[in-house]
Formats: sequence, C-alpha cells, structure tokens
Amino acid sequence: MITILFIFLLICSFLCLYRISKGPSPGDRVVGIDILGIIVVNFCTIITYLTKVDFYMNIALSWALLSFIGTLAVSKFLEGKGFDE
Amino acid sequence: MREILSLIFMIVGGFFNLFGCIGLVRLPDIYNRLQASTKCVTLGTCLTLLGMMINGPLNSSLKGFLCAIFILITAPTAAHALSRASIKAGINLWEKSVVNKLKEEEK
Amino acid sequence: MNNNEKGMSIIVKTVTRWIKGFIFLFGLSIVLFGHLTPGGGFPGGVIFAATFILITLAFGKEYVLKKIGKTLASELDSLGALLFLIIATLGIYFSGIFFSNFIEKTHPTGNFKLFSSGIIPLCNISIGMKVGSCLFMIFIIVSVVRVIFEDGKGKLITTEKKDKK
Amino acid sequence: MKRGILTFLLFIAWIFLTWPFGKEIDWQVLVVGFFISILSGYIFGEGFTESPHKFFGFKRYLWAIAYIPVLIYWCIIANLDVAYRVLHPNLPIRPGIVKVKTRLRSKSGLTVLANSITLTPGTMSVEIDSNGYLYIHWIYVKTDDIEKATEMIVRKFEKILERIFE
Repeated sequence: MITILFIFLLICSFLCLYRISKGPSPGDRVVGIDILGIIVVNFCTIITYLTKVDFYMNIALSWALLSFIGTLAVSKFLEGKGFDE
Repeated sequence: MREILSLIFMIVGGFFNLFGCIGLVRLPDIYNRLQASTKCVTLGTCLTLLGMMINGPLNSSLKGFLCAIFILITAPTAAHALSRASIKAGINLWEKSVVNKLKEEEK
Repeated sequence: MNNNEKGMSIIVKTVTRWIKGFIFLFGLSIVLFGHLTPGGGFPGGVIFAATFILITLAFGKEYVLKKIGKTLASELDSLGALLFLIIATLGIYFSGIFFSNFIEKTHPTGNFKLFSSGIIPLCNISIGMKVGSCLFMIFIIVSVVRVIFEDGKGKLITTEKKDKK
Repeated sequence: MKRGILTFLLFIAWIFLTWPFGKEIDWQVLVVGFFISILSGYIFGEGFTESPHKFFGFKRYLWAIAYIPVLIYWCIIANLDVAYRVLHPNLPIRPGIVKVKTRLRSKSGLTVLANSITLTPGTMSVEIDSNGYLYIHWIYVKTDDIEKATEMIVRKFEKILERIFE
C-alpha cells in the first residue's frame, strides 16, 4: 500500500516538474514550485509513518514555511514592487 | 484496526494529491490551475497527516497537528497573493472566460 | 484597489500578524534542541531571518526597521561572534584546550536532556544570533540600498536618506 | 494584555512542539519554554491582535467549534467537484471573475472568510477591497449579479463568522 502511495506522489512531482518546465508565463512556474513544496511535506509525512521518528516533521514544517515565504517574495516581485515597499 | 484506518486515510489523500496535479497540467489558465491544485493538495496533505497522526507516536502526532494547521492557513494565502500578483502583472484570463468584473471596474 | 498602500494585501498582512511569533518560537526550538535532533545554530538562524524577511515583505520596511534597526542588527551580529570566541577561550582557561567542553556532561548512555551536553547549546545560541542578524542585514542592504546615476557618475543612496529630504 | 495572550498561546504551541510529559515530566523543557515564550511574546506581542477583549467571550469559542464541521463538509464537496471537472474529457469549465459583497468588517473575519472561500467549491478570492467587496474567480459562473453571487458564495460562512469575529 505504501508503495502505491509513493508512486502517486512521484507522479505528482513529475506533473509539477512538467508545469515548471513548460509554463507559458512566470506565474505558472511559481504555481508548480508552490505545489511541489507541499508534495515534499507529504513525503516527509510518509517517512515519519514508516520510521516512527519524529524529527522528520521538523523538516516538513521548515519546508512549508520557506516555501510560503518564497512564494510571497516572487508574487511581490511579479506585482511590480520592490522587496522593501 | 488503527493501521487499516490510517492506510485508508493516506491512500485517499494520495488520490486527492493526484487529482490536484492532473488539474495543474490539464486546465488552461493560471487562475484555474491555481484553484484546482490549491484545493486538492491542501486537503490531500491534511488527510495524509491525519493518517500519520492516527497510527504514530504521540510526539510526531502533535507536530503533525501543528503542520496541518500551518498548511491550512498558509496555502490559501499563497494562492491569493499569487493570483493578485498575476492580475497586477497583466496576465489575462482564458479567452473563453465569461465575465471579468475586475477589468470592467478599471475602465 | 489602491496601489499606493504599503506592503501587500490585507489578507497577507493579517496572516503574517498571526504566525510571526510561532515561526520565531519554532526557530528557537530548533536552536535549543540542536544537539538532540537535526538542526542547530545555522538552520535556526535562517528561520530567525525568515521571520523578519516575512514581516518586511508583508508590511514594508518602516515597520521592521523601527523594531530592529541596522545598528541593533550589527550589534547582535558582533555579540554572537564575540560570545562564540569567549566560550572557546574559556576552554583554555579551564582545561588548557581550545574549545574544550568545560561544563560537566551527563553520561552518554543515560537519558539525553536539554542541558546534558556542556557548552554545545551555548555555541548554538551564539551561532544562531550571528547567522540570523547577518542574513537579515544582507537582505536589508540588498533591498534598500540602490545605486542611481547622476551626470555620468554613480552615486550610492539609501531610500532612508531619500525619505528624510 | 496583547503580549500576555500571545505568550499563553506560544506556551501551548511549545508544549505541542516538544511534548515534555513522557514517562516522567521533563522540567528543564518546561522552564526553558516558559522563558522563551515570554521573550518572543514580548518581541512580537503588540501586533498580534487588534481587539484583545474578543478573546474573553466564551460563546465565540463554541461558534468556532461549530464552524469546523461546516468547513470540512464544504472542503470535501470542493475536492469531489474538482475531481469531476478535471477527469471529465470535455473539461466542463466556464471561468470568470465576479464581485460579491460582505457584511464583515474586522480584518480577521475578512481573512478567514477569504481563506474559506478559496477552499470551497469552485471559488478563489483574488482581490479584496477596503469597502467590503471581494472579487472572486469562479470556475463555473452561474450568475454575474452581485446579490445572487453573494447569496450563493458568501452567505453560508458569513452567518457563523459574524458571531465569531464581530
């Protein structure tokens, strides 16, 4: 069962990579990167489920946080403002 | 019993993730893509975390709870910021779109 | 719809207001548990810097420069480096070896607690201060200072100065 | 008082993050957590909330608990809806941006409303106005009238959110 789940998540990652490489506008690429960040959280969760070791959840939290900040920064850049205003 | 329940939740979460990513590829426009992928991937991740929380040590269950709340708050916010920035950057809607109140207001 | 508003939209501002304290607490926990779990001074410092970068992105630079100015950031930066050096030098004073662990440790086979590893948490805290304030200063300097060209020669200005005029 | 509220919430988050009540209570973690939650509550406390007296109304918590099943129900409906639209070979979509009006005034209420709209069937909040107007991207536009769209999108959350945040 866990193997099926891994295969699903791998397909998800490759679909996101397709969108990142193909996307016509910069916004499309950023959507792909944002979704890929949340897929990584899924991977960390499954590894926590398999190994019963709790510090993989720390990695998941940090990854979600940094992905959120990166998306905000790129969207502010697309909006046409500087980072400081 | 708990193992079977958690496996069911995780498989359903994986299906929702897959639907979100198929939507990311198939839909024609950045706004539609953002909508489908944000909804599906958020609920799929929360279901995967719930499956881990049911059958896991207490430490990782509590951290998973915090992670689920964090993703429920931040993923819609990131989608809102990105769509607003795309509107400001002048990326148009799909050509078969029906109505655009935002553009009518600006005229 | 008003484009003159500082920062991003109201939703991003409110979410930032809610979660900034929790992000800072998460960074502190990564620094303090650096000897028990993966993490330590550098990742914790990056998360400290990420908190202030998030506030700068959401609210604009006045809000964050009022709270932690460039002088305070550089003072924290120097203080972190100095603390790290003082801890290392105290090792020479107590046992004759640079960086020796002079605080008593519990036995490695016992239970690992928060204060069971001597000077390693203190080193982690000083590295976290150093890295966090230094990354924040890099971000502020890159985003605030701009170069304008007047009459063919480059001139370095900051937008802080421009606001005062 | 704002700082006190944030300190309390941060201490709960610290206990969730590092569960100290294992076989025996780990007092070192508790004491360190108390001090660092005071520290970060002091640094970030003043901007945390704008109206701290709303934290002491007991009825608001009951309504907040009642809000969770509503959100979960609409969330699952939204995901099935997206799955239907994505897997259908003809892509039955008719997108557009509509305008709705809300009665909520407080910033927290507007934020929760916008995030809930993003998670529910076929809608995503794009732009927010200072007068209480929201611009919604709808994947299958049924009407472009303001009143009808408000009735269909916003009403189901607004009735509960008014009791929580106003």
